[in-house]
Amino acid sequence: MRKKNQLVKLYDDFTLNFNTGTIAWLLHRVTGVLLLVYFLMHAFVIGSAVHGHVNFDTALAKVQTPFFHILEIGLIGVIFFHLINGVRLLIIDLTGLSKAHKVLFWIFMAALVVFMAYTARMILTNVLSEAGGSLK
Amino acid sequence: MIYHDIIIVGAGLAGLRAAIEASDLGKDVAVITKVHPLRSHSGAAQGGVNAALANNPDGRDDTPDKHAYDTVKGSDFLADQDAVDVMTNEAPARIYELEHWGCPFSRFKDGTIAQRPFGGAAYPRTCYGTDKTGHFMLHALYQQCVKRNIKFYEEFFVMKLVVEDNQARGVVALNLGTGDIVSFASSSVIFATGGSGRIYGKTTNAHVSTGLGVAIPFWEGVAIKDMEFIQFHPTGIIGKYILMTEGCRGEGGYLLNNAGERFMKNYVSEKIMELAPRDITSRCIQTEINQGRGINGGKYVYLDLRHLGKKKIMERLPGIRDICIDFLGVDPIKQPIPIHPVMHYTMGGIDTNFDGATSVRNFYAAGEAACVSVHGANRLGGNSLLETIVFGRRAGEHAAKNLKAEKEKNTRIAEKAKKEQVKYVEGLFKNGGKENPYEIKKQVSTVMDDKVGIFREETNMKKAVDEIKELRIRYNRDSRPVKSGKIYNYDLLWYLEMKGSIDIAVVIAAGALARKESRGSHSRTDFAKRDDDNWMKHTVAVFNDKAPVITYKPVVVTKYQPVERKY
Amino acid sequence: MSAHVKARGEFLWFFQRVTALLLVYFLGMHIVILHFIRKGTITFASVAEKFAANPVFYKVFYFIFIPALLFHAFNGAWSVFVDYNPPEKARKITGAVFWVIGISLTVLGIIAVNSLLGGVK
Amino acid sequence: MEKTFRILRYDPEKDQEAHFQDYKVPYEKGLTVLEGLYYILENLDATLAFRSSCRAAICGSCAMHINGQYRLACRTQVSALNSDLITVRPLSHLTILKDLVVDLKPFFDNYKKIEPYLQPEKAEPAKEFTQSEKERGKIDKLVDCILCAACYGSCPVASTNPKYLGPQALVAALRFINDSRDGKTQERLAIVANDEGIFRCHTIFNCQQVCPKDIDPTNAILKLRGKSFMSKLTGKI
Repeated sequence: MRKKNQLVKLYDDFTLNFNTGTIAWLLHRVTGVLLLVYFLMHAFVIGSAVHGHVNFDTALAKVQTPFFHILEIGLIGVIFFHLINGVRLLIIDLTGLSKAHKVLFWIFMAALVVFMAYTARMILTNVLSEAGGSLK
Repeated sequence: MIYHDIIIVGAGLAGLRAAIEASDLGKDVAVITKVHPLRSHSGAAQGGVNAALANNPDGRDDTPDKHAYDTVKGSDFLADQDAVDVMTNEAPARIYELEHWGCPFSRFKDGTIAQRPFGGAAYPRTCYGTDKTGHFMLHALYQQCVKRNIKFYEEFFVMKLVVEDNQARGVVALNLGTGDIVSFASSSVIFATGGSGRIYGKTTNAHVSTGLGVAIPFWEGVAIKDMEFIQFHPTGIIGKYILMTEGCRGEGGYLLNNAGERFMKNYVSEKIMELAPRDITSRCIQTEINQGRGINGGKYVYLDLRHLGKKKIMERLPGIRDICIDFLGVDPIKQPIPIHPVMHYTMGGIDTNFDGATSVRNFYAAGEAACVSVHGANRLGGNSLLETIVFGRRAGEHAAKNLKAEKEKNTRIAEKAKKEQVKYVEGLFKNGGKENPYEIKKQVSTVMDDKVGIFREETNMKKAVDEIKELRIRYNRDSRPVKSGKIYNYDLLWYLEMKGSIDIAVVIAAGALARKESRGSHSRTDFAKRDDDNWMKHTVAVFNDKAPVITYKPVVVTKYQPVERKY
Repeated sequence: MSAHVKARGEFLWFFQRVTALLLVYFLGMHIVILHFIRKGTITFASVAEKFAANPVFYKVFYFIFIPALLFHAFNGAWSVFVDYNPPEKARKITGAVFWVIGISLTVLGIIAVNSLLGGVK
Repeated sequence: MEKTFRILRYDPEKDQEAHFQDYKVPYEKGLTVLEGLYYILENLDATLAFRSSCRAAICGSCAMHINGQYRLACRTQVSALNSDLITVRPLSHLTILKDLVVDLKPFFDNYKKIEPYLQPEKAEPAKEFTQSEKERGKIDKLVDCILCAACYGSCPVASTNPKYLGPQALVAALRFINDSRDGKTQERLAIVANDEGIFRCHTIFNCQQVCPKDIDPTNAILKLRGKSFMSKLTGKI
């Protein structure tokens, strides 16, 4: 048989083990990698502060459009998934409550949804008010 | 072409123990096994292993002698008493040794190995690790083999024992992984291939316990002994025939009929009740069923553990609970378990002395495949695991100490035998069979279940012998394995296995028909009494293609004269 | 002692968890401070003004936050990398590269925060 | 009534790729997947290869992927799958030798790496080593492992990193570390406390999910981490 490549392996592992744990792990991994990429870009933008405020302001202006502000909702979602799932793993690591991992996952996901709804509303309000409108 | 000084066939408890001993004595040992060692059927043993350690507060004055007497009485006085003494005297040392090797026995409060009461034993002397004793022992021994770096040939299926000039020269095996037939020359061969349970249809035994390991030396002229003594375990779950350990009753479980009555009180003394030996308990259950007192008139009774309480069941019998839930959907904490007697153990086997030696030089056997005759006509629960470690070790020791290495000569002979086997297998593939081998084997099993079961009787057994002989002819003439590829051709494996099963079935049925008395597990309705004058002797069968040649040999009696067996 | 003893990994494992815990607070605060409590467009001046209100706090805050984040990020990336069983040579190179980038970015981050704290340059 | 068994077939002597083949198996109450496989072998297709032995969930031969989960074929009731289609695949991450038979050598090699045998420090007493019920309790469950490799097949890390010891070997390591009779705790920790051992685990919990003996290997790994950290910190255990 031909050797499987890593993506096929990943796909197999995901479909053959369609468990809460696999989903959580995969999302944690994807969000982690996304955050690393984002963080490098972020460092690039903020790093311009070293060269003084003019560079900083030009760089920052480029990413402060309504489009980027709406993308920010996604960013905060990614951060908070990684954060909240990390807290779940920390709790299990410290307490040894490994059997509770599924319950904890769904409780934390519910919290994430509530939090994200609040964040989205706030950011959209800001964006709209800056564009001269209002949600109300 | 491979050579080792000592080749051990089978990697259950007896085989592994023999390998460890021979390896510790500095010999070049290899173990050939058709499944990975940890898949051996020894691992399915549940209840425990007997040794007079006197750890139990209720059995402080237990001794190996008392153990020996219980064993001899349990065997209905057919056991060889010198061999029983050897076994019971060595028992404590073997158990301590296993414990030092990491076997996780359950413990008493004082930290010693826990012991529970078992059927037919006057003292609580069955050492146990929850209800997975065999599993724990098998893993501990395998771990010791890993430590010693013992050579294993895994998934090599032995087809032939090479014998020339009445001396074992090696074996020929099929490498399942590649389909090649390989010769293993050796100066000593130990067979520890386990039981023959799959000859029957309703059995607690694993798929791999087919009896081929007894048939292979049998075909080479090695005598086999006492094959008609088949133990029926009282408690196998209905439909699946999976074992419910005697430990269930040892811990205090009840047997109930359709009236909710502990019917054992009608058969044995109030003191013994459910803890009568297995042959007696099985007959009691079967009698209840035959007389219409099975649950709902059906072919089963209840094993009731509910009164033991959740805590005790979870602590002492967790595996039992899992099996009941998985296979029956019954939780023994809340419901009684439907059970009936099921074929469990072959007391008989390759005729050996208590050093494992047989009539063929340098050929040894140990474990369930062998018949040292410590079990006689009925084995006590907990003695089979003990037999494996005591006589496995002795066979290994004896083989190592009496080793005369003849590498070149044996290699030549084994290589010649290999060529014959290659031809034989090629011949099997040449023409397709008209009949389904599995179907024929199933019919043999049905005959054995129905006609050579717990209660036996002349006409039925005559029919059984004739029918099996007929089926045997059809099997060899009309059925063939499929000609699929070489790699993992399981059909070829099962074909050869079943050939062995059928030949041993003939011996069981013929031996049972010839023995005109009732003794231990061999219970005839037409000869209901034990007959010490005529039948206190071992059945010895030698292979002949038409019908096995049956002779008899005396029982060794030392201290204990036969008396009527009462419980 | 067996032949297959390798470098032990308790401290990397432990610090990954410590930094995770730190980041829960610091990253959370960072987002709240810079993204939620936001009025108008962020500029050098607006940030500098915010920082000037409490310079010691922000200094300590970012001096812990930035190294913690970098450690967590690159140790996490290392973990993903090792999952794919890279050859020994690739491990050495990648490990070195991760350390170099990690430390340089920490320095860069601290300078940037310093310059923001220092106001207009 | 009939059930369809859809089995992943692969014959190295004929096939380039593995492919599914369907079989109709008559159903009656209590049918297990293993019995279904035997029905196929005995009546429909004698070329089918699969391992089995005890058929009572104690030997560990028949772990395979059945309808979305790694299970022991012998103890999986067809009725419990709630489906007319039973899809059976071999264990993942291990080379398929034929049909449902995989090469378990890497798995057993990992087991052997943790030196899976008792190494007492004290001299062997004339009788048994005594062990209190509480001490024995510490190895409860851990000693139940049947090495079926279901955990290994379900572990995504074992998939991409064959050097990873895997859940089973780590359970075995904890089994000996927790055993009051064993004296090599530090040496055993040194074997597992590295990038190919306990720190490779990403707490995905698949092993916990599939373990037929309910052992919870993930938890065992977490405990090993705690122990190795404390031993590193204090120099003792």
